[in-house]
Amino acid sequence: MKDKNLGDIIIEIKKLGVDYTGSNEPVKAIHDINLTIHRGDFICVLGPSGCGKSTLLKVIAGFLKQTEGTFLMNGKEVVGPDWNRGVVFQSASLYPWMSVRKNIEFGPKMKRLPKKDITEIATHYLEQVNLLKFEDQVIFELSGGMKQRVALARVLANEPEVMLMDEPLGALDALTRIQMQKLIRDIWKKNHNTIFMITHDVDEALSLGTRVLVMSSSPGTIIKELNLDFIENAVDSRTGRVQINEEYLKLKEAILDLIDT
Amino acid sequence: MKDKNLGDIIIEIKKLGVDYTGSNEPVKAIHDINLTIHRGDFICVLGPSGCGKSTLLKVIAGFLKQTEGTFLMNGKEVVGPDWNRGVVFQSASLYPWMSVRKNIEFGPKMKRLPKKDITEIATHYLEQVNLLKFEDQVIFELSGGMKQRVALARVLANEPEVMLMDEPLGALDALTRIQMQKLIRDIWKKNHNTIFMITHDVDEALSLGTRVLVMSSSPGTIIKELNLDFIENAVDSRTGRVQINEEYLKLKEAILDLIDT
Amino acid sequence: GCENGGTEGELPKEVNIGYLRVPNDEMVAKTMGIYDQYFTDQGITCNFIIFDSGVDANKALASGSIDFATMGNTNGIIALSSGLDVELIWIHEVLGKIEGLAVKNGSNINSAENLKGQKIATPFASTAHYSLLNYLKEAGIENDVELLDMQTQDIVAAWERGDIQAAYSWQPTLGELLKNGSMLVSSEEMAEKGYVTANVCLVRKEFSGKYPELVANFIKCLSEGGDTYRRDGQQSAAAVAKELEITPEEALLQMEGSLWLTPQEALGADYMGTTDTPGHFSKIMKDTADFLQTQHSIEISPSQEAFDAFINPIYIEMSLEN
Amino acid sequence: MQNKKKNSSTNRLLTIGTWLAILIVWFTITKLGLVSPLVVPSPGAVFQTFLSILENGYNGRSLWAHLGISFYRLFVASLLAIVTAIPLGLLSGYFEKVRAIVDSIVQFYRPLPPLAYYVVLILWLGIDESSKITLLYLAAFAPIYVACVSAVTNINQDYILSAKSLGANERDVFFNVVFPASLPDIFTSIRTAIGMAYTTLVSAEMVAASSGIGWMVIDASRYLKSSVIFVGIIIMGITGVLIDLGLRALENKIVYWKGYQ
Amino acid sequence: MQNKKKNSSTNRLLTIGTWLAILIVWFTITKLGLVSPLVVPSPGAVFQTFLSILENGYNGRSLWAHLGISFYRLFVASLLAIVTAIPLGLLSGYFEKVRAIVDSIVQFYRPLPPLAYYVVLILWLGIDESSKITLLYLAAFAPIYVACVSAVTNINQDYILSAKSLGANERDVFFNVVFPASLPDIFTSIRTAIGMAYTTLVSAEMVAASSGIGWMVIDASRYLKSSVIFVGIIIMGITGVLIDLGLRALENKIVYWKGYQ
Ligand SMILES: Nc1ncnc2c1ncn2[C@@H]1O[C@H](COP(=O)(O)OP(=O)(O)OP(=O)(O)O)[C@@H](O)[C@H]1O
Ligand SMILES: Nc1ncnc2c1ncn2[C@@H]1O[C@H](COP(=O)(O)OP(=O)(O)OP(=O)(O)O)[C@@H](O)[C@H]1O
Ligand SMILES: [Mg+2]
Ligand SMILES: [Mg+2]
Repeated sequence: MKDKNLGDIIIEIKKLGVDYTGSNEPVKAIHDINLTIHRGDFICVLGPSGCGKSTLLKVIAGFLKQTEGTFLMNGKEVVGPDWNRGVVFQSASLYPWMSVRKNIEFGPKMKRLPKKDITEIATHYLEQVNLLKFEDQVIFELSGGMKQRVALARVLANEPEVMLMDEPLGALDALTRIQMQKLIRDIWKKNHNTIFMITHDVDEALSLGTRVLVMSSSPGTIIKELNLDFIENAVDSRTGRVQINEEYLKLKEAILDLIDT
Repeated sequence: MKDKNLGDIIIEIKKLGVDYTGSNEPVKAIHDINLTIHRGDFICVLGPSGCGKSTLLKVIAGFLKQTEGTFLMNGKEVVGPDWNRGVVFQSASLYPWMSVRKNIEFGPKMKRLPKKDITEIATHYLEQVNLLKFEDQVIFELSGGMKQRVALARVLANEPEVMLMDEPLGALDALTRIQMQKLIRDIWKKNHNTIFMITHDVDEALSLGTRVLVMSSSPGTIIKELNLDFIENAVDSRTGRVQINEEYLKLKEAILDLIDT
Repeated sequence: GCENGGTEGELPKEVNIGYLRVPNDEMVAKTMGIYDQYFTDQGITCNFIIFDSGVDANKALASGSIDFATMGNTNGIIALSSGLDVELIWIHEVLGKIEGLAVKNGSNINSAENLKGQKIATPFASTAHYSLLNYLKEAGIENDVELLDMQTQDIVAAWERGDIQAAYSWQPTLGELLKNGSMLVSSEEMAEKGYVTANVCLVRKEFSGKYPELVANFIKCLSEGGDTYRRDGQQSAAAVAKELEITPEEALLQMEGSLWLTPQEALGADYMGTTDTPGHFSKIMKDTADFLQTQHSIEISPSQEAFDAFINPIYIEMSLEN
Repeated sequence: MQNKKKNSSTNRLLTIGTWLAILIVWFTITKLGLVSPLVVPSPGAVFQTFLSILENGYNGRSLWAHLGISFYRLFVASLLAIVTAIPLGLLSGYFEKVRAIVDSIVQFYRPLPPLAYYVVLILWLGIDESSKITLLYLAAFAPIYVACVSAVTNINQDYILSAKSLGANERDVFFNVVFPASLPDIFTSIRTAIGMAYTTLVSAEMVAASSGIGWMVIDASRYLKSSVIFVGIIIMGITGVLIDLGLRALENKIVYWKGYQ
Repeated sequence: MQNKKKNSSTNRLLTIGTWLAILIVWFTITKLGLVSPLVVPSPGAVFQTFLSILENGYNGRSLWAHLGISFYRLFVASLLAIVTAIPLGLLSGYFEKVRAIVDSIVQFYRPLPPLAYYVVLILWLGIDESSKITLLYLAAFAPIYVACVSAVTNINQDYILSAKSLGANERDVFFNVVFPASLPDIFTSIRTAIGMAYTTLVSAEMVAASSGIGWMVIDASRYLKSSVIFVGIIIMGITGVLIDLGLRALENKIVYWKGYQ
């Protein structure tokens, strides 16, 4: 673990909980969540299925209102989704009626930026995700990995303060996944984004996150936090694969034991 | 690698190739495949996306006719799908209009077994996949892992000579996946099935297969075959996780290098 | 009434009779139970089927669904012209004031001249349509008006709304129109000019060939209905009024608006004539047919001989024999 | 979230308010004599007429007899359509050759206005129930047939393939897989079909009828009994909605797995 | 696979064969005089009539004028339905309150047979084009409205959420996401709607018309001109199929992404 100098606090979550009131009795999805997100953090969240990872992300995104506790962004209450917190879903949820470029230009357009800036921003991020060649393609002709790259560029183009990702690579095959991890890692290193990412792959969390949160279910809450630096040091930069060492293996085993109960 | 005594030959594939003739020019999906499957083999197939893994499986299942080469099962040509080769798909493709038990009884019923036998067989395999408690449940109320267990039991109930699986665990989260791997491993050890399984997860292939085939794309063919015994020896039986050692790590790196080109 | 009681096994189980909802001899016969004594008492069920006009009755004849049908003579011509295997056996009534061209009060239409540029509604293919066309032709304005094809109920609706100022229709809707309108011309006047229209009765030849006595009996029913009316108009009006859902007074008024024939009159030279000498009605039908042909309403106008054969008075003669 | 319940009761109030408003407007304009009672009869008159028809019937037949005969026609026609269109549609979907023969005929007659071919039907079949029922039957046939064809062609191919791998022959597949898998679509189409037949009811009862709720409206319009027309329309509207509700309940019961395929 | 092309040409032959067979049967039964020409006119007579109508028109109007006026009615009504039903339907789908007001009214009138309320329309609007067009309009309105509501309520929630996260306000979401996302369903419903209006054409032209292809059939049936009825039906069948083909082509062009959502 490294001693790192923390960035400014962007998000502060205290004693946060969410109850779902469906047709039946209320379901306590998450409970007593305490979390502070600093600028530049790459947070990876692990936990068994149904432990409330997505619920937490939805609250941060502004899609869902917490039923208890406080959630402040830059010291202010959040009332709904806005462009400060960009979201990447597992299924890319790109707009099939727009070309690749139009999808990426969507955010800047909604911000009513001048036409010239919109084009420039889109071009810049198309380059960053290596899709400039495909800018005029329709969405449904892209492969799964390409779609996630567009989704990533779409959020990046908005330059949000925090990027939220809910299992963004969950639907990709192992190889594409490793390539995408490398891409995300490179972008994070270059742009110094703040990222909050849910994953179910321990290797992914370990190889990307500067902070790994482990959640347990019933009640869904954070039971462990790890500060890591594999993302910066222990990566084989040619292939983008994490160099596995003793420390890594021990950590992985520990996390698996933690979840698997 | 171990020196193993091979079972009888069940399937013999020689110089097999498949061309897809779509609306455009024909696509050569696989080419010059040579493969012999022995009774008791647990074959895992790895390869980049689109290299023709599913195509090969479809030919073996009888869903697709090869355009060149020969494919014999027990010395005879295969004319179409039949119960000797059971298939598990990535999406479980269970029948939602049937209960868990009815799904599992489907195969034996199609074979016109006596009612008593059908019930017995279903109960036996329901037990084997730990779903006896859920036998009357409807399919859409099951979790992803449970669905795949039903799909597995459905194929097992037919006691086919070969089980073919196309990324059966691809849609599951990491933890459920490890549990399912343990289940498949246990069943294989107990029933001595012959399994041909496609996966995109190198760890999965290494921890399950007695033989791992690596395919390359364009043309899709087998470029490497490994004989392994991690499944029998190097498994931490309590958690069902593979005990990682130097040999394992070296093999994994080698395979990743092989695919990633 | 039936003489060949010995051959009852050959009698049909039921006869199907298509009728119009107008106050005529058939309606009297139906509502006063006259059919019972000739048909029902012999074990033959009479099915009465209402038609709005001869149009649907012709289709029903074509498909063999009905044996007898009442309709305007224009529809009789259509039946003959399109090759239906039927014959005309009776004239229910010669249309008089029961049909007419109504114009709305306050529309300032007082003569044929004033109709220029107006919309005039009438049910196409009806006797009213025929009379209207001839009226317009006589006045020389057939190309200066717009004719609208409307069923009688729609005519009243359009009239009430003020969409149309003139319509050629028949009772009972004509009465509705005349509540705030006046009659410019009636079919009675048109008949005087030679454009006779009538409601006639058709029978399928397949039926009449098999059961000529029944057809004669059918005519007996009709003529008895006519006799009843002539004997006591009030009583008949009261009987039909109930079925027509109008007052007996209205019914009587409407009944008086047309000319009902006795069998003897029907066999006269002015109408159907006898089996040996065809009457004038055949000529009227031919003229009407020729006119309809010039209107392209029918493709071929049958020959005079065809009409002579079509109008078959033999059953009236039979009905008078015993 | 918590407002769901409150929302739905506001909405119910809004719906009730809408109908109340319609009633009030109706009442006011007739009360003030803004329009002739022939054009819009007063609510009171319509209600009076309803009571009188309920008590005395219409044209010598009770209201129940009119409704009864209409529903008899509707029921027989729909039943005939169901038992013929489902097998024909499924066969058409499953066997291309059957489709090549049947499809173009259905596609040709489907857009035809029923009144256009009603004339021909009367010439062919007469004025009895048979032509009326045939008209309704033809209106109901096409939607079911078309839905069956598309249901079968869109069927999840894995369902069929896995059935074959489990030992099912063509017959088994047809009855045990194709049919149940198409059921949800078939059910939706039955609702459409009965709706279509219901819409055609007045046309069918327009010629040579003297009974039926549709005939009642036609007959009333012949004599400009506006209040009877309104009674008829309101009864038809309500029964139409009730029929659909009933079918929907049946649907939820029989094809409970709908939406989970 | 390789037989696809051969299959589709056999199928085309089968379809052509079917129609030829129908033609031959038709020809034979009329030639042999098995049925009266009134009930089934001979193909020759129908063709003769067609030529004569083509040359001389019908009732003093050319065939093109009849077709023209019918299509004018159809076109105006459909256009009105499109421009009113789409916004109302989308709003109803998006805002529960609008739905609470509008939905029950549409649900009430939707199952009503057009002929039942046509009388009322005539009383209200008169006998001119307006009542005819309103009748067709009402027939076309309901399918589009219902489809819009269901399209919006079934919209992928991620589309809306991600738009909001990209900075879109409610208005942006409605025009940039809800509308295009509903377009494929809207298009299907427009096809249904025009079909419904087409089906109602004869009813509309039954009253107070003396032009239109529907009126031609009605008028011909009055004079028992079977061959004209057949000509009318065949023309309507063919134009009905052509309209649908045209709309389908338009659909493929405009909502090319259909099926990829
Ligand atoms: N809309 C909802 N209404 C009611 N309960 C819900 C709703 N969404 C989620 N839940 C419940 O809340 C709990 C947490 O769900 P959530 O989706 O946040 O889990 P998760 O950790 O994201 O799971 P996964 O790894 O499977 O995505 C679960 O028990 C789930 O059943
Ligand atoms: N029905 C088809 N028609 C034409 N080409 C096809 C068809 N199915 C597959 N292909 C092509 O054949 C090649 C092999 O496809 P296949 O599905 O067997 O690959 P795969 O190894 O299973 O890929 P994945 O890992 O993504 O499942 C691909 O290039 C694919 O585009
Ligand atoms: Mg989740
Ligand atoms: Mg595959």
